Parts: sequence; C-alpha cells; structure tokens
Amino acid sequence: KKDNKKTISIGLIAKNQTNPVFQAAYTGAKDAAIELGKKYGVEVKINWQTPTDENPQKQAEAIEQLARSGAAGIAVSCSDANILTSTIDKAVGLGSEVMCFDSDAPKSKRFAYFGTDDFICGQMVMKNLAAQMNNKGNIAILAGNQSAPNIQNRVKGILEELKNYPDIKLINNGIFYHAETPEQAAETINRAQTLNPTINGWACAGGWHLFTKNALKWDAGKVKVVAVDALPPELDYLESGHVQVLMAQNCYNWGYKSVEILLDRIINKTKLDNPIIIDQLTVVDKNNSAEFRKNWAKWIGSN
Amino acid sequence: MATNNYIELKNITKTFGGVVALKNVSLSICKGDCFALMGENGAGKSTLGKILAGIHKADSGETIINGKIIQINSPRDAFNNGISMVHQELSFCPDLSIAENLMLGKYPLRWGIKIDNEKMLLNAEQLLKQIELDINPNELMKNLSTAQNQMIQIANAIATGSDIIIFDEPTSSLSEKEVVSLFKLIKKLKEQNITLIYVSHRMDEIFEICNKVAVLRDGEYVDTCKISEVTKAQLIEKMIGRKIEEYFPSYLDTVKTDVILKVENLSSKGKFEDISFELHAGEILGFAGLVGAGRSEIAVAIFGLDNNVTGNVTIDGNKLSLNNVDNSLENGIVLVPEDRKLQGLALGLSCKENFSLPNLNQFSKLGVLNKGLEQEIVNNYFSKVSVKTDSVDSAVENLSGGNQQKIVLAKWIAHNSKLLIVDEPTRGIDIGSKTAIHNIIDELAQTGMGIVLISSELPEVINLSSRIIVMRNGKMVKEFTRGEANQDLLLRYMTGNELNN
Amino acid sequence: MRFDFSFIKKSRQETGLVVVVILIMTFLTFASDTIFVSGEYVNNFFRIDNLIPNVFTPMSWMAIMAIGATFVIISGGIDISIGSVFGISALGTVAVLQNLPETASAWYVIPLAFVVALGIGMFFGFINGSLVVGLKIHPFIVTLGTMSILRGIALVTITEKSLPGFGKTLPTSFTQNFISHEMNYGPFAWAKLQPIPMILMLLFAIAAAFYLNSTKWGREIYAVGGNEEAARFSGINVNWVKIRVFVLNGLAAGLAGMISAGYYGSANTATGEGYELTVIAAAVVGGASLLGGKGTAIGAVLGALIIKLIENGIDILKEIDFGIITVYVSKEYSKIIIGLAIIAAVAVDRLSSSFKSRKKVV
Amino acid sequence: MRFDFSFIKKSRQETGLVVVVILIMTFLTFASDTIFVSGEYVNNFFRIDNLIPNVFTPMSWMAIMAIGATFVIISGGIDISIGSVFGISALGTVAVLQNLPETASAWYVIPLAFVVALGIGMFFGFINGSLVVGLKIHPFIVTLGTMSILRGIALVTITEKSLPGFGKTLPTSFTQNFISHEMNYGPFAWAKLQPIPMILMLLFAIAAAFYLNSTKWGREIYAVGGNEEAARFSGINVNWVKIRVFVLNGLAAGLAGMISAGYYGSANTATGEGYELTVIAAAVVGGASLLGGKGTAIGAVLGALIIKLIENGIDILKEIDFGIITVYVSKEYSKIIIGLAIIAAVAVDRLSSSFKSRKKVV
Ligand SMILES: Nc1ncnc2c1ncn2[C@@H]1O[C@H](COP(=O)(O)OP(=O)(O)OP(=O)(O)O)[C@@H](O)[C@H]1O
Ligand SMILES: Nc1ncnc2c1ncn2[C@@H]1O[C@H](COP(=O)(O)OP(=O)(O)OP(=O)(O)O)[C@@H](O)[C@H]1O
Ligand SMILES: [Mg+2]
Ligand SMILES: [Mg+2]
Repeated sequence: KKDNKKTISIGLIAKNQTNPVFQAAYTGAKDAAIELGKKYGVEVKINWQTPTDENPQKQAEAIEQLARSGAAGIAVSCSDANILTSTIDKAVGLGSEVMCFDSDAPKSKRFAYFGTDDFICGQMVMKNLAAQMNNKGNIAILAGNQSAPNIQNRVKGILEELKNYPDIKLINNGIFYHAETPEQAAETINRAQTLNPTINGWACAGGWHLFTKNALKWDAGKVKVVAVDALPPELDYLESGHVQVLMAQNCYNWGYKSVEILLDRIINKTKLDNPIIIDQLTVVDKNNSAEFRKNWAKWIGSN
Repeated sequence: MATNNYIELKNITKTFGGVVALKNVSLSICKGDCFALMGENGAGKSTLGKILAGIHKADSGETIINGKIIQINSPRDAFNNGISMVHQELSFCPDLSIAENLMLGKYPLRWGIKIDNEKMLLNAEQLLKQIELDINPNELMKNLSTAQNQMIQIANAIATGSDIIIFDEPTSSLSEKEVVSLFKLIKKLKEQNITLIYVSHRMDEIFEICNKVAVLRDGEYVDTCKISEVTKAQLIEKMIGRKIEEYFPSYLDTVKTDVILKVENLSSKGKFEDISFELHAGEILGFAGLVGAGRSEIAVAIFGLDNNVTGNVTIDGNKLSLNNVDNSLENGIVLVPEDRKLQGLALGLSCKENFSLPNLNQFSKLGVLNKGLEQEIVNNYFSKVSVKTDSVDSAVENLSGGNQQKIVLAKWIAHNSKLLIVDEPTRGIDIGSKTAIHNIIDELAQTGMGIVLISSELPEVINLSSRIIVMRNGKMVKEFTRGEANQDLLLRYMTGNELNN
Repeated sequence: MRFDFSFIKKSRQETGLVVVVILIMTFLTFASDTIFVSGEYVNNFFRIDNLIPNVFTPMSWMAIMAIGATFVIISGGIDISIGSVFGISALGTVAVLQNLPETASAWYVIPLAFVVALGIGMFFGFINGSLVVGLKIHPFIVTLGTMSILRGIALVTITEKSLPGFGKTLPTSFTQNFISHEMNYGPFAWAKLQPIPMILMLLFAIAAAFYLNSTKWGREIYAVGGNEEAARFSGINVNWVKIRVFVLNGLAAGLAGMISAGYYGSANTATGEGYELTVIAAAVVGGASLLGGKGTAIGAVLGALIIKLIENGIDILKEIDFGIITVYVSKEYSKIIIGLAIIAAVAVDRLSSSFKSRKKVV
Repeated sequence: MRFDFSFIKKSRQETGLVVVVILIMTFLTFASDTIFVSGEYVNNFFRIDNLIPNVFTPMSWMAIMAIGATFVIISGGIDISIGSVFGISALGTVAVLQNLPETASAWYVIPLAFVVALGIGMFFGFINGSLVVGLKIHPFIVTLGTMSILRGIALVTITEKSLPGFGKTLPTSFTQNFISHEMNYGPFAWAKLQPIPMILMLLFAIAAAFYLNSTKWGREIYAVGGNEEAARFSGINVNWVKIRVFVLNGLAAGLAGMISAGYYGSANTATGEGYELTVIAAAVVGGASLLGGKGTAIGAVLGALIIKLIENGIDILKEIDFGIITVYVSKEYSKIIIGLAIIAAVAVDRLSSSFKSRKKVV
C-alpha cells in the first residue's frame, strides 16, 4: 500500500478546537504538508493533537505523547508558557524539534516562535484606537479570560501605549473580563457600555464578542472600537461601521509557516539566527475588508 | 360452592432474583369475606397482596376475579379491576398536601387538563370524615404523625371505591384509638359487601374482625380455615410448623436493687414535659401511650439526640450531660430505635458492618480494626440472639424483618450497657421472632440491666414490664405496678377517659 | 373552610425571593451613580435602558433553561448536559436557517426555527431520560456523559466551529424581524429595546407555572420527586414521568438556544459551555431542592433574575460608601461575589424556612 | 467459618474493573501501529515509554483526586469544587516555593511543599464541610459556590495569573530532584521515566484503601452514606464524619495539586478548571455510587486508569482496521468517545450487578 517515501510526522497542537482561528491554522498546516512534501519528496503527516477545551496540562500530555511516538517536529500554541516549558524541554531531549506559534514559551528549548508579539499587538490596538478618537476621550478595555497570558499581554501593551495619549482616559475600573464565549463577551461589552455611557472607545484584546451578529447594541460610529483578529463575522462589523479597525493575525500561516519552518529545520538542519519570527499584523479597516475576506474562503471554506 | 369464589388465585409463583417469595400458591376468597393472611416474616403475605395490587407481576399462575381471568400489570390495572391496597411501608409525598396525596394518580380534572382543586378538597374532606380524622386536608403530609399517616393511607385505599381492599398490617403503627376507628370503618366496608384481605401479625385482631384465615409458610400455602373453627395455638402451629410453649415469658420478680437511672424534670418543648422517674437494675419499665404521646421522644432525649431538652438525668450516680450521645454511650445508655429501617440499620451495608457500627472501639486499636476479633464478636452475638443469615457479609436488606430487628438488638447488647431502651421492639415481627426477642429482653433484665420498654402493643407492655408508666400528650399521667395493670385500665388513662366509668 | 390556601403557602417562598430582588434593586439604585445620558440625569442602574437590555433580555435564555432544570430537579433528578443541549440546538437552528434566502418569509422561517430548535432539544432530552430510566443510572452520570457526547457531536459536525458559515447569513425574518426586533417606536423608541426574548421567557414561564401547578402532569412530577415509591403505588407511570421531565428540559434548552441564536444571529461550538452550573444555580436559588419534590417555575425565573442582577451590580459598583468605610469593588472579584451569593441565597432560604415553625396537627 | 470473605466480595467489583482494563489494553495493543522509535520497531501502545509517561504518570493526580472524591461520594455527598481546590493548592505551592533559592535543600523544601499544598487543600475542604454541615445546604450547592469563590480568590491574589512569576523558578530539589525526577539509570534509562507521581499515587491509594477498609473512621464513612439517621442513632458524630470526608478530599486535591505543580514546575489561575467532572466520572466508573455507601479507593484508581487509557487510545489510534471496515479516529471524537465510555462503564456495572441474584436469608 505505501510507497517507500520517507514519512515525516509533525504534531500540531493549538489551544482549543472551538476557535475558528485554529481551524485555519490546521488547514494551513495540511496545505503545507502537501505542497512542501512534494517539494522535499517526503510524505508529511500532520498529527492534530489539539485539546477540545483550553488546557495547558492536556497540551503537555499531547507533546509528550507525540515526542515519544517519534514525531519529528511539533508546533504548539502554548496555553500557558510556564506549564509547557518543562515538557517542551523534555520533548527536545527525546529528539523532536519543537517550535511555538501564536503563543510562545520563551524560556523553553523550542528552536523558534512564529506569531504575533502580543505586547506590540496591544500597542497597535491602542495606537489605532487613539487615531480613530482623535487622541481624546474615554476608553475601556475588553480583556477576555483573566488567566490567558497572551490576552493579558495585549492588555499590558494597550496600557503601555495609552501613556502616550494624555487626553485619553481609561475609565475608573475600566478593564472588563469575561468568559471567552462570544455570547458572554457580547453581553459584557453591552452592559459595560450602558453602565458607563462616557466610554467612547473600546480597546479589545480579542474579538470574541464580534463572532456573533449584531452584538453591539449602539449606533454605528458612536463608539470607536478596535479589536484583534478578523474572522468573517468580525469583518461584518467593519462594513456596518460598528468597528473601525481590526488587527488581523494570519492564522492560516500559523499552520503553514510552522510546517515550513519545521521541515526546513528537520530536513535542511537550518539554524535560525533569531528564533523569534514575528508575523506582521494586517490592519484591516472598511477599505480592505472585502479583500481580506477572500482569504477566509481558502482558510476555512475548503474542507 | 366454586361459584361462590370471588377471587381465585391459581398456582401463583413469584421469585426475586434467586429468592422464591411465593411457590405455587392457590387461594379462594368469597365476596364479602374479611379474609386474613397470616404467616411469619418473609412468608410472602405482602408479596401476594402486591401481586393483586399490580405492583409485582407473578412469574406464573393466574388471577381470576368473578370468574374472569384478569391480567394485572400495573397499579392502574388493579384500580381498573377494583383492587386497592393499604401498604405496609408508609409511602407519601411529604411536601404535598393531604388532599393531593389522597388524589395522587386520580386527580379530578376540569376541561380535561386543569386540576379541579375544589373538587379535590371536597373529596378529601369526605374521605377524612369516613376515617374519622379531623384534619385540614390542605395540611402538608410531612406535618402528620405516623398514625395519621397510616390513616391517610387507609383513606387512600378506600378512595377509589374498590370492591377489593388489601390491608397489609394496617395496625402496626396505629394506637388503640385509631384501631377502634379502623375497625369501625372495616365493619362499614363489610356491610357494603366489599371483599377485604387483611394481613396482620396480631392474633386478636384477626379473631375480632375476620371470618376466614389462610396461612402461608416460607412462600407456600399451608391451609385456609374458618375463624370460628380454629384456635390461636393451632394457627401458630400452622404458621411456624411447631408448637410455641408460651406466648410471653413468665417474668421473674427480681428483688429491687439499686437505682440505675434517675430522670428529673426532663422537658423538651413541644414534645414532652416534666418527666421524672426512676429505674432499678434488673427492672423492665414499660411506657404505654397513644401514638404521639411522647414516649419515643423521651427515649431519644435520654439517648442524647435531642438538642432542646432540659432537666436532669443521672445514670448510676453520674450526672449525664444532655444532648451528647457520646456521653450517653460512655455511661452505658443504648437505644433500639423505633424505626428499624430509618434509624436502626443502613440497609445496603452488610450485617457485620451494621452490627459493628457502635462497637468499633471494642475491636480497634488506634482506630485500626482487628477484623479477626470483629468476626468472632459478630458470630458470638449473632448466635446469642440467633440471627439467621447465611453470611454475616450479606446486606441486611436481604434479611427478614425479624432478623433485622435481632441485628439491631445484637449491636446494642454487644455495647456493654447498663440501660437498654427498646422502642417498639417487635413492630411488624412474626410470632416466632417476637417470642425470641421477648426472651432476650427478659434475660437481659435478669443479668441486672435496666430496661425501658416502649410499645404500642398493650399485651407486650403488660406482660413484660415490672412497672408501667402511662403517658398522654407529652405528660406522665399514671404509674402502675405489674399487678395493677390491665388492658382496659391502661387504655382509659391513655385516652384520657380515666374518670369515666 | 373550603378556600384553597395552598396557593399562598406555595408562593410564600416566591414572596421571599421577590423581597430579595427588591432589596438588591434598591441597594443597586442607591449605590450607583447618577449619570448623564441623552441629555438627562438618570440613575445608572434603575433605568429602562439598563434593566431591559442588560438584565431582562440576557436573563431570558438563562431563565428558560432554569425553568427546564427545575422540572428535572423537582422530579428528583439533575441534568448537567443542558449547556450542551442549548449549544447544539442553537447550532442546529443556525445550520438550517442559514441555507434559506436572507429574505425568506416569516411564515416559513419562524415555524421552521421552532421545529428545529425544540425538536433537537426534545430529542436529546428524550435520550437523556431514556438512558436514566432504561439503564437505571444516576442522572448526574448519564448527563455527564451526554454533556460530553453532545459537545463532541457539535465539534465534529460543525467544521467551521462558528455559524453561519462563510458568506452565509440568517433570514432577517428570524433575526431583526423576530428575536432581535428593535422597538424604535413607542414611548421608549430612544432606548431601542429588544423585548422579544423577554416576552418569550414570560410566556414560557406562565405556561410552565400552569403546567406544574394546575395539571395532573405537573403534579405527577412533584409526586415522583416527593416519593417515587408512593407515586408508583398510586398508579403513576414513574418512568414516563422521568422521561417527560427530561424531554421538557430539552425543550426549554432548545427554546433558549433558538432565542440565543436569533438574538446573536450566530452560534458556535463553545456556545453554552459551562451554562449548566449557572442554570442549576439559578434554579436552586429559586427554591428548587436537589432532593426533589420542591421548586416552581416562577422561582426559577426569580433565581435567574437575582444572578443577573448581581452580575449587573458588579459592573455598576465601583465603590460603596458605607459612611465609615468605603469598599472598592473590582470586577476581578466577580467570581467570588457570585459564589458567595449562591451560598447566601440558599442559606437564607434554609434559615428562614427553619424559622417557620414546623406545625404538627394532632 | 471464621475466615473473612468480605475482602473477596468487595473486590468482586474491582475484579470487573481489572477485566475492563485488560480488555482495553489488549484492544489498544492490537489496534495500534508498529512504529519505529529509537532504532527499534515497537508497538505504539504497549511499551513502557508510552504506558508510564502517557498513561500512569498523568493519571496520578487524577487518580488521587478521584480517591478523594470517592471519600465524599461514599458519605453520600458530592464535591464539585475540587478542580478549584486543586488549582489553588498548586498555585499556593508554587507561590511559596518560588521565593526559595533554586538550590534550596530538599530537607527544607519538600516538607514545606507538603505542608503548604496539603494545608491549603485541607483548609478549603474544611470550609466546604463546615458549610455543608453548618448551613445544612446540599453539598452540590455549597461546592458550586466555593468552586467559583476559590477560582475568584486565585484570580485576585495571583496578579501574574501564571506562576512562577517573572524571573523566578522553583527549587530543583522539588522539581527535577523530586516530583519530576527522571530515571536516567537502570534498565529503562533510555526511556527517561518519571516515576515519582505514580509512586505517590500508589502510596496514597494504599493508605486510602487501608483507611476505608480497615479503620473505624473508614467504616463510619460507609455508615453515614448508607443511612445517615442510622449512623446518628449508632452514636456516630455524623457532622464530624461529613466534615472529615471533605477535609480528606481537600487533602487529596492538595496533594494532587502539589504533584502537578512539581511535575510541570508551574501552575496558573486556570489550572484544574473542569477537572471536577472528570474526577467524579473516574470515581463513578470506579464503582462509587452517588447515592452513598459504596465505593473503594482501588476502584477510583482503576476508574481513572480506564479514562486515561481511553484518552491515550484516542491519541494513538488513527485508523482501526476491523477487517470489513476501517474506522478513522480523530481527536475531535474524543469527547464523544469519553462520554460514551462513562455511560457504558456504569451501565455494564449496573447490569452485571443485577445479574448477581439478590440472596435472601430467612
Ligand atoms: N422487592 C423485593 N426484592 C427482593 N426480594 C423481595 C422483595 N420483596 C419481597 N422479597 C422477598 O420475598 C419474600 C416474601 O416477602 P414478603 O414481604 O411478602 O413477606 P411478608 O410475609 O409480608 O413478611 P412481613 O411479615 O415481614 O411483612 C421475602 O423473602 C422477601 O425478602
Ligand atoms: N421532629 C419533630 N419536631 C417537632 N415535634 C415533634 C417531632 N417529632 C415528634 N414531635 C412531637 O413530639 C410528640 C411525641 O411524639 P413521639 O413520636 O415521641 O410519640 P410516641 O409516644 O413515641 O408515639 P409513636 O408510637 O408514634 O412513636 C408528638 O406530639 C409530636 O408532635
Ligand atoms: Mg409484609
Ligand atoms: Mg414512638
């Protein structure tokens, strides 16, 4: 049945199976496996070991399991860097090449990280929001899960950048957390807006609330919103004018580039000078949203 | 003759798992009979009733009513065939009203969906009147006493207007007063030519109200007799397959020795008031009273499980700290509680575990059990009170009521006590076991233990006790010596009619 | 003599809950700032454009599910799969409706939405009930299993993880013109209220209250929860009652899922995760007893309301000035406050009912 | 006559579980590929470097918690706050140990770790138990509340959300030299096994089995779960027994938290979220009855093992060739498979025990 092509097994571990961005990464990885497999003349198998719910311990178990069943490479988006560090080191010790995407474990022995710099992402959110608000007004921050380090890093970026705008004030007690489901996020932002009508700008560390339709119950443009990610439902809000700017991560590339980087390392033994490969965020607004939307046809439309 | 037979059961067999509850039982009952079923614990009386009432389905055999073979697969089928049953185990929904409990499963409806509350209340009131119970039908079931519960259960059975009513030990939790109302009711039912099947362990009742009696033994049919043609002794012999020498042991009037228990001004709000008495070593002190008179509550209070109690209890010269079971147990006070299934035993656990529960300290060192010693002690006491079980490791729920009660007795006898309080020690227990338990109580008294006996069966109290205290509405009303007491006198004090006659 | 007082007795507990609601609302009204919106000074908490959009509307689906959970709890059971049933019904509704043209007629769309959502909910409710009855397994275990299974089915079947799928959208006759219809007319036009979820909740609550209180099917549920054996001896088909409560609970979760799908115009594979515990908490705060035999539909609604009011309060209160000391309330404390509130609500209920002296009739 | 057969009867159920474990392991051995690792062809499932690191080690903390849960379940209670207690103990351990020098002496570090982790666990267990006993509230509600409260406390106190904090690390005497010690000697040196969690689990299981079976305190727990009233009438301090089981459960969760913290060298504010349900599932699969009075420590371990084996199977199997058909197993199916397994395991147990005829002695 099988030809004699060499098989390379690559483990892919995202944070959870419910967020569409990780499905896009999976698609990217599978595409890369086919395209790059041809190029290198090997069979690349993608072993998708993402836990259904977010759970760093489960990710650690998956890494160890992959490493011990001969995975040549592993790409992981860390739900908690602290918890995964020792396991990543163990996997490296067992002979697997390990890299991180989307969310890094900087203290571990992973040879590369590909993804957004969350702190910078936060700064860019704030910078764009400030521009939309003409550098003055009151803002609040939608901050998702208190336990998610990458989200909280974005919050730190937002707060850091905010210092550059003396006329923009974070309202008192203005960081709003919520469980990371779209409905909870939508409920939280609406409640916060009603109860704090002075808010005229929202810096969102994520985009969960925008995964639903008609989540923002105020008139388009009355409050400026900048959020992260540009999933198809989020793009609708750009078009309706409820959201001004989205910071798009290329989540398809999380998978594609990761496989590319891993294969380069496994086959060509390439050593990276700088392990950190920052994926530039795409600033999506009304003008380029239609174009950006086309990406999604490829990223998740095909299945 | 055969045409006279209203209910005919043919070759009924019923097994539960491996247990044969009924083996090829055939019975004929005529219309209008008040038909008694007797037999030892586990003989299969309740099972037979439950088969008629549609709760169990017979493995084989047929049921013929009025000449027709009928299939009873559910309680509803039984209703539809005019059969209802008063169950031995009381079962109600505590948070629903009396009226609703009475109408359960047969609500009067308006427009086919809405429950007709008015009609429900009306029906309930009528029923309560029939059983001579003066309660508001809106009262929640959980607020009723055991006896009232039992009466409601009876009302429930007559509510359906059945032609056949099965009473399974209806008097076991009734006191004399309610028994009188019940018998009046039964008389009325008999007048209406309703067929009654009456299960009871109480000989006197059977002779008072029934006209025929059938005996079961170990799931097998033994015989049917006309009441007028049989004596108690004959019946007992049929039931247990041997003769019983004497119904009650002859009490040996031991000389009164030192006072072992002294109770002074014991009160607990709403339960009992100002109770004072003394108990000597080797004495059996009986407590008589109607249901709800407060006897059990006194027992529970002395045992240390009443947190409202006030007064003084002295045991063997030591003052007892109240509401403190540990202290009571240390001082050698033990209680065989009134409700064996609720308070006496954990039915799912083994005989041994149940037995050992209050006695763990006897065979543990630093908390660690010595299982060999435990086994020895268990075997020793089980043979002392002759518990019949194939293994001490089988769950108590698999044992007959009599044997269960013996285990409760055994676990407390093993606990090295000075004062044994037994509350309704023979409720729902067959004659064989009953005699055995009476003997055990008597022997314990002879060893010098003080015994408080609470029982709603007057013959039991009268025959076992050396002194009898009568209680009414939470107060002590009279004390009798053994010689003075008789059933009539006690009953008058219990009901508050002592001045009449 | 003949007047039926049982009604008053039953609603005594609900009266207690109403008092709690009033107390919380009074407290929040006094504790919250006066703010300036749309040209007027208003109380930040007590104004229609906070109460309806932020309390009553988002409590709708929670309350409907709490009523469903109450059915099961009264019968003596528990269902922890409702979050998953809610999610899968919402997903199912969107999955079906997204294939219709955006302008499809309401006469077709709305009945279809009800059939799909309630159908899915009742189907899985029936599965739950049948497993409980057929295998005689504790409902906690059965629904622990189905909770996981249903979530898994959603993950496997919805490859996009979020619906409507790429380039699709729901018919407006279901969303803007029905569930998320905006009242931009009438006296409160300015507040753009979306009353439909709330109205559906009230209708469902009334129907459920009638069912539980005044029909024999409802009373049978109390009987089974109160004493299963007694119910069986009274000729009630206990197994069927148990299946029925799970089906009704599924129906409630399905209805809630449909409303959520219509309100948000979407659903995803995480929708409803963790709702089971909030919903059970609402039911219990509303007076349902996990031992069975007790609970009411109106209580469940009040329980959900109390929880939603607390959530609203956490966002409102920044600092509470008690005269002597000022307490700063941070949103980080919300989990702590909600946990305390659940225990306190049930404890107060327990204590108050133990004060009502146990009457005994002789 | 005098020989104690109770041991055999009690272990009948465990024998059944062992059979299930063997069946699953046989199936996985035959269904999994032969793979090429470290220069050898080996069975992907049945090899020491899969079983120990991927099954036994990660099941350790789950099994320990399942034993704890079994204590509570035997007594007739339930505790859904264990995930939070586990999390907060792990966080507490890391929070304290991270302040020690990396090279701190084992004699100091390890006792400290035990004291902190078990202390935190027992403290919150005590709170749970006291609330259940003191307020007479159903343990499900109490622990639903404390689950939220403890998670909230973790979020509020640990501002970094993940520990060790920036620039800090745990003493190696706790991590590399104790909990996550790697056996790079002996016959399996190549496999780099980390046996300590497994050993701690075994020790705990043996201690717990002894406690439940052979001490009077253990007997008392069964009695309270079997019939609380009867236990009270046997002079047992029921309230104290109830508090005790919660304390023991807290101790178990604390120990598990400490092991997890040592194994991963860290903990975060989400650690243990959702564990309560898996742990209860393990306890129940292991034979504990939510009605109380039944359950064993060894059963809990076997229950956890079964769940972990299934998870491992899902990770390992890509396709199963049944001869006629080939089934593709994707990770996405894991929730479905685990849900089915929970129900199936309990159903099989139920059916098999109803075949054992009920004996009655007259
Ligand atoms: N549900 C059941 N499951 C298993 N065995 C049962 C069940 N019900 C009755 N039995 C058994 O069937 C036999 C007959 O029991 P039954 O209750 O009919 O006795 P009984 O004559 O009414 O005794 P008692 O005088 O104690 O009420 C007993 O051995 C009993 O243990
Ligand atoms: N839990 C309770 N709370 C309040 N009052 C109670 C409670 N239990 C019993 N009582 C009251 O205590 C009184 C005595 O009841 P008790 O059960 O002791 O009577 P008894 O003479 O032993 O009769 P029985 O034969 O029913 O046991 C009753 O009037 C009853 O109302
Ligand atoms: Mg009987
Ligand atoms: Mg009594």
